[in-house]
Amino acid sequence: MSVEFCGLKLAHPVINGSGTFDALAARAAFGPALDSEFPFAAYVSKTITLEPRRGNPPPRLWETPAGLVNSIGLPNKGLVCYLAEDLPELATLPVPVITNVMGSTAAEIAALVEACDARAEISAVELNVSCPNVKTGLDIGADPRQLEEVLRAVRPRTGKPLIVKLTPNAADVPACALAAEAGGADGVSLINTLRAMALTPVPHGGSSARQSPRRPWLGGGSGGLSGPAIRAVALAQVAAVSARVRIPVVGMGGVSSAAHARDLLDVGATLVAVGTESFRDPAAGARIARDLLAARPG
Amino acid sequence: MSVEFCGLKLAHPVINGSGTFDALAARAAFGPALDSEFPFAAYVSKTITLEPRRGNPPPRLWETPAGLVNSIGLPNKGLVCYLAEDLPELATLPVPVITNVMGSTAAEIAALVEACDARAEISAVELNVSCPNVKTGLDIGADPRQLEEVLRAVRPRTGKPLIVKLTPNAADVPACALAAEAGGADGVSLINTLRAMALTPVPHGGSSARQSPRRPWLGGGSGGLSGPAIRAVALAQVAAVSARVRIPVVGMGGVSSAAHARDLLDVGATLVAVGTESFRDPAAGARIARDLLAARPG
Amino acid sequence: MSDGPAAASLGERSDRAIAPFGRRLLTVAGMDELGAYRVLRVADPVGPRPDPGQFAMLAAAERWGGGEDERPYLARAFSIARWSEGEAHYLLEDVGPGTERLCELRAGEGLWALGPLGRGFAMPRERRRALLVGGGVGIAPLAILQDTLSRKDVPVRALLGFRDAVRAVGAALLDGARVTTDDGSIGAGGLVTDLLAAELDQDEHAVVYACGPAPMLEAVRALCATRGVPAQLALEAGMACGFGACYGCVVPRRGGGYLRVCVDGPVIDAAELDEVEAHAGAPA
Amino acid sequence: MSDGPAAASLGERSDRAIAPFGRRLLTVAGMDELGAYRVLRVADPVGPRPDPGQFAMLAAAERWGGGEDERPYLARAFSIARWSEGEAHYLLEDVGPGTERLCELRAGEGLWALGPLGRGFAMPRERRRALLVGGGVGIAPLAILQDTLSRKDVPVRALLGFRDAVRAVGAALLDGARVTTDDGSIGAGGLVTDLLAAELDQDEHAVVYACGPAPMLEAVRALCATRGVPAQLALEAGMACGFGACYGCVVPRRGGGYLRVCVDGPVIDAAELDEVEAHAGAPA
Ligand SMILES: Cc1cc2nc3c(=O)[nH]c(=O)nc-3n(C[C@H](O)[C@H](O)[C@H](O)COP(=O)(O)OP(=O)(O)OC[C@H]3O[C@@H](n4cnc5c(N)ncnc54)[C@H](O)[C@@H]3O)c2cc1C
Ligand SMILES: Cc1cc2nc3c(=O)[nH]c(=O)nc-3n(C[C@H](O)[C@H](O)[C@H](O)COP(=O)(O)OP(=O)(O)OC[C@H]3O[C@@H](n4cnc5c(N)ncnc54)[C@H](O)[C@@H]3O)c2cc1C
Ligand SMILES: Cc1cc2nc3c(=O)[nH]c(=O)nc-3n(C[C@H](O)[C@H](O)[C@H](O)COP(=O)(O)O)c2cc1C
Ligand SMILES: Cc1cc2nc3c(=O)[nH]c(=O)nc-3n(C[C@H](O)[C@H](O)[C@H](O)COP(=O)(O)O)c2cc1C
Ligand code: FES
Ligand code: FES
Repeated sequence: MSVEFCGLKLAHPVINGSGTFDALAARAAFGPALDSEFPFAAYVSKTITLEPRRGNPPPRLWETPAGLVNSIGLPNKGLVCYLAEDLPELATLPVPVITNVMGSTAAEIAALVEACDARAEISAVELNVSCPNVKTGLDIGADPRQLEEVLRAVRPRTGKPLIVKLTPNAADVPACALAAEAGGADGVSLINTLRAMALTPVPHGGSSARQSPRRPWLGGGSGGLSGPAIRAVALAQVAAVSARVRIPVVGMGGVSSAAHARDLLDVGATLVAVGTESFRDPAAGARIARDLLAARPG
Repeated sequence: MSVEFCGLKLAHPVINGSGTFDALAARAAFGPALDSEFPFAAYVSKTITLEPRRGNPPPRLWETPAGLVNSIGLPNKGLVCYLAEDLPELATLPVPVITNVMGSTAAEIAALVEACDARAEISAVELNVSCPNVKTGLDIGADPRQLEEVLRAVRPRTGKPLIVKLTPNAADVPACALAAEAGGADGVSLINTLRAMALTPVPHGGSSARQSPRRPWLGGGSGGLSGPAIRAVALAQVAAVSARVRIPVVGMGGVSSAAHARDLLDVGATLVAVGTESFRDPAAGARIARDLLAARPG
Repeated sequence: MSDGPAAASLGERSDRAIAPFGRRLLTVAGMDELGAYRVLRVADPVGPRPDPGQFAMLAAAERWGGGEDERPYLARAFSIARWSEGEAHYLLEDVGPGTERLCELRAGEGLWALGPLGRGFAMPRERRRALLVGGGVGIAPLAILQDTLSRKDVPVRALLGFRDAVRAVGAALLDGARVTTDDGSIGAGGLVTDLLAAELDQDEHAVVYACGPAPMLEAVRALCATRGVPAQLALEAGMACGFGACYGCVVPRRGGGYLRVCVDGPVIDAAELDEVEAHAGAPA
Repeated sequence: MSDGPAAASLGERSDRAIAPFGRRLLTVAGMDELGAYRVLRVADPVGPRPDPGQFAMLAAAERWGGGEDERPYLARAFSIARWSEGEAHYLLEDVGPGTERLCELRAGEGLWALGPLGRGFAMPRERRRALLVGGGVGIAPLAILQDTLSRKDVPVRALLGFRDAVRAVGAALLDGARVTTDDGSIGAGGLVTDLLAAELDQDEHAVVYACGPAPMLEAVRALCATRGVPAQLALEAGMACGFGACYGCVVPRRGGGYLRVCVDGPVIDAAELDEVEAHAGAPA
């Protein structure tokens, strides 16, 4: 069931969601088996920014009914260290590497994309446009016009496949996808996490009211919801986007079994990404790909 | 713990979400106990439109992890029959009646509001602005400018409290809340359901792949997600809106216990609405109000 | 609208059993095996005597959720199969995460219950013969109906169809039932509607009560319609609430609009339907 | 960054036990009561011998979810308290929906496990005396550490603090432990750090291994820092994955940035921390 995606030939349609699988940490934890049983058909890096980021203060996690709110804050070494230290190691993985980058201006994004373009180890670039516009505070990717402008400025900087990771926190996600396509994107991926928050928890059995007013639980103040809780929202957005754009779509959001992956493929996605489910089982991607294959019609 | 909301004096801060509790059907099912143990401090009607609506074809429900996707399609008798048949009966409830209305144009909404204004049995009017704009297809409530215009046209038609039920499917929900306030709204309520969908289910134990391609499960094609799955999203939106507007806020989304209600009150809501949890227990509102009271500080 | 005329046309049943307000925590008295099915016995000291055909919304008190696809979340609807002072019986078939969890319940465990809900079967006028037509787990409400009719000395004949022998064991829930199985392993073989046709040939004054998979209900409806035989059909539908709150459980009604199965039914007069909607039956 | 210098400074432990890739379905061998705690025994034929201080991510195979607030969803982290060919022991305290569910497991039931994970305790250089300081359920990793040190004939002294008598029963997990309780019901009373101070007065060449609530760990860190005693602290943190994927389990590191408790720890050299973060300890 090998698939072609933006010119990349992949062994199967299951990849990882950016920021949900650290292949280098996994190699240290699981040894050579990580490479011999690598669960994804391509590896998407966590989001890389121009400057290093420490990420948000803890706590960074909040468990919800069938979901997870995270406020990680995109910690990363910054472009230079990523390209110098991590990329050579990632290049030894048995699958193509897709590097996910984020910038808060077109110029920043262009610089990131250009730097990736210069590296043969990178097979494709994914733009995380869920980045707040410094002026409006809204995600760059939430405004179709703004998004198309950014793409027009960035597209010429690389011949590698350019995938836009759309934000779900928009009034009209298909319009954003069309803007990305018009701006020259080779593919779109969705959904990213839904804006969410949590307050300091209620002691087991006890009542919260006694300690109110209460502070936000997450060190970052608010965060993003992922996991099965958002599965039906993801399916709706992936279906709506796939119906409008001609470029291939990477569908994700709450996928924890082949049936959920099948749903996304059936509404038009070319690839499926697994995120939070990998936390429950690092081999989830392999299990899902295997079950998809086993259930393949014919 | 009686509360004042837009001039209404309520026994406690728990009301129902529009369309999630049919008081007349409940009276038939539970008899006089419904009135003597009425679970809400005010009763919000399901959404009423100018013309009668049959609603969407079945299936209308899809259960998700800790949530429900519904595609009911706002069935209702239409304004005239509602005012003639239902309102007199609703007026005998032991609590104030808030009538929720929806129109697809400012003129339609104005007509609905004016008709409600003429009826003493109605204590307040809630505008459901999650209605697709006939031209753009986007929710009227998703565009701040459009929303403010609508409010300016509608506001003069009634002296009763006017509550705007915001749509969560917007890029900037606080901006929409501010627009409603600027347009003259006395309060805002949120969140409504998140756009979602489902495909024809996988037979128990079996694999979906064999029957694909598959049709949407819901007769209406897509629907809206509610329940605990959206709790953390609701808390984030209610907190963000409460921080920006001066008018009172009705918070809802996944409330199934007093602790969840407490969370919404602690981030700034004046009232809390219970929706899907009432399906699991029609007396949920009373339980939540009781537990809130019991846990009240001091 | 769903809650207008329908309510009227079934008016003679409006003096129905009323549910206590709010779900109540009950204790499982026992769980018995019955072929492919389970019989769940629940101690219910406060609930009123239900009308035959009424149902309850049930959910395990502990760990309701975390099953396949992280479900169940909502309560599930089940016909009351039998009732004796303070104890209700339900017939369960494991078809998904909710029924699977309920089938695992053991004596002493907790159960949330709301009910009795909905409109049950109307008693036949002038003691006409009652033909009870059931398919699969849909036989459940016919058991309590048979109990009631027999107490009223109404002549009853039960005709039950099952997919296979292990399911046909469920027929023991009713007295003196004629049984057929799709695979012919037990009884006449073939469809239960064939048995019904034969019975109606004998006695065209009989009245029909049916519950089962949608295709069976539709066949019964069509047969009775052509023969002018009054029929009451106990429908099913996906339900979120069971008491008219969510408007999720609808089936198309004759003449347009929809009926809410939970409040306008689950027992619907066949005359109210053009046909039985594909989702409106019991698990096949 | 979290995965640079830290890895280096704990380098001499990099030949650590490696987990099989992917979670594996194991069978519960038994569940024993130990005062306020439970000891979960799990048959683990394939897992390698863990290093003392390593942990595993555990989730019940059936009905993981549907508890309080419809949780748990993610697996939970637990120190490996003991290991003998093919059987791992865990010490559990019920503090929420996940531990509550795990405490309900019975012999024969299924358990998902991933591990052993993380970096364990480094062995003391030149057989210096080892002081094992534990608080509450945090004593778990000290048990397997004591087993290992004893095998290596390293002199060991365990100092354990508990909130009350019913928790102090847990001290039986270690041999010859000195016990104190906050409420003074058992042992000296007062803080375990008082016992530690007394021991260090006797022997300033001892090395310290500690696991427990954050305030205890911070007190141990501060005490050892002032006395120049090397200390290894087994930290805790809310974890989504346990293998470095989510970046959720961080604690601030000395000199800026964060450490991932799951891969840079859970055992962290006290010298790496300015202080022990408030969330970084065991349930108090
Ligand atoms: C009035 C009434 C009386 C009933 N009486 C009985 C009885 O006496 N005995 C009995 O065994 N059953 C009875 N049922 C049927 C019973 O309620 C269902 O079998 C039960 O709800 C199934 O739940 P589940 O979780 O086990 O299966 P589900 O997984 O919910 O699947 C059941 C059906 O629902 C659909 N479905 C699948 N997934 C979903 C989803 N995610 N969301 C929504 N729908 C889905 C599919 O059509 C599937 O076949 C009755 C139903 C009604 C309405
Ligand atoms: C390396 C390591 C080793 C451990 N070893 C052991 C051990 O040997 N024995 C043992 O009993 N425990 C051990 N723990 C602690 C154990 O993992 C936790 O007690 C467990 O995860 C609690 O889960 P719960 O669902 O029972 O409780 P939760 O409800 O998850 O509550 C536990 C704590 O998490 C926070 N919390 C509350 N609600 C939420 C929420 N919704 N989302 C996120 N956080 C929340 C609160 O601070 C609460 O006190 C260890 C932890 C780590 C990291
Ligand atoms: C802990 C965590 C970290 C994430 N980090 C990133 C990131 O760095 N960049 C990005 O584009 N998306 C990030 N995501 C979003 C995921 O890639 C994915 O879009 C989302 O989680 C939905 O998929 P899921 O429900 O399968 O997890 C992160 C998600 C989680 C849970
Ligand atoms: C079955 C169903 C029907 C609904 N109908 C309406 C409606 O008619 N008008 C409206 O404004 N909101 C409607 N809602 C939205 C709810 O009022 C509420 O905003 C939403 O369900 C979130 O709250 P909850 O998670 O507590 O259910 C409906 C929700 C459900 C589940
Ligand atoms: S089940 Fe909710 S209205 Fe019938
Ligand atoms: S728990 Fe996920 S990185 Fe540590």
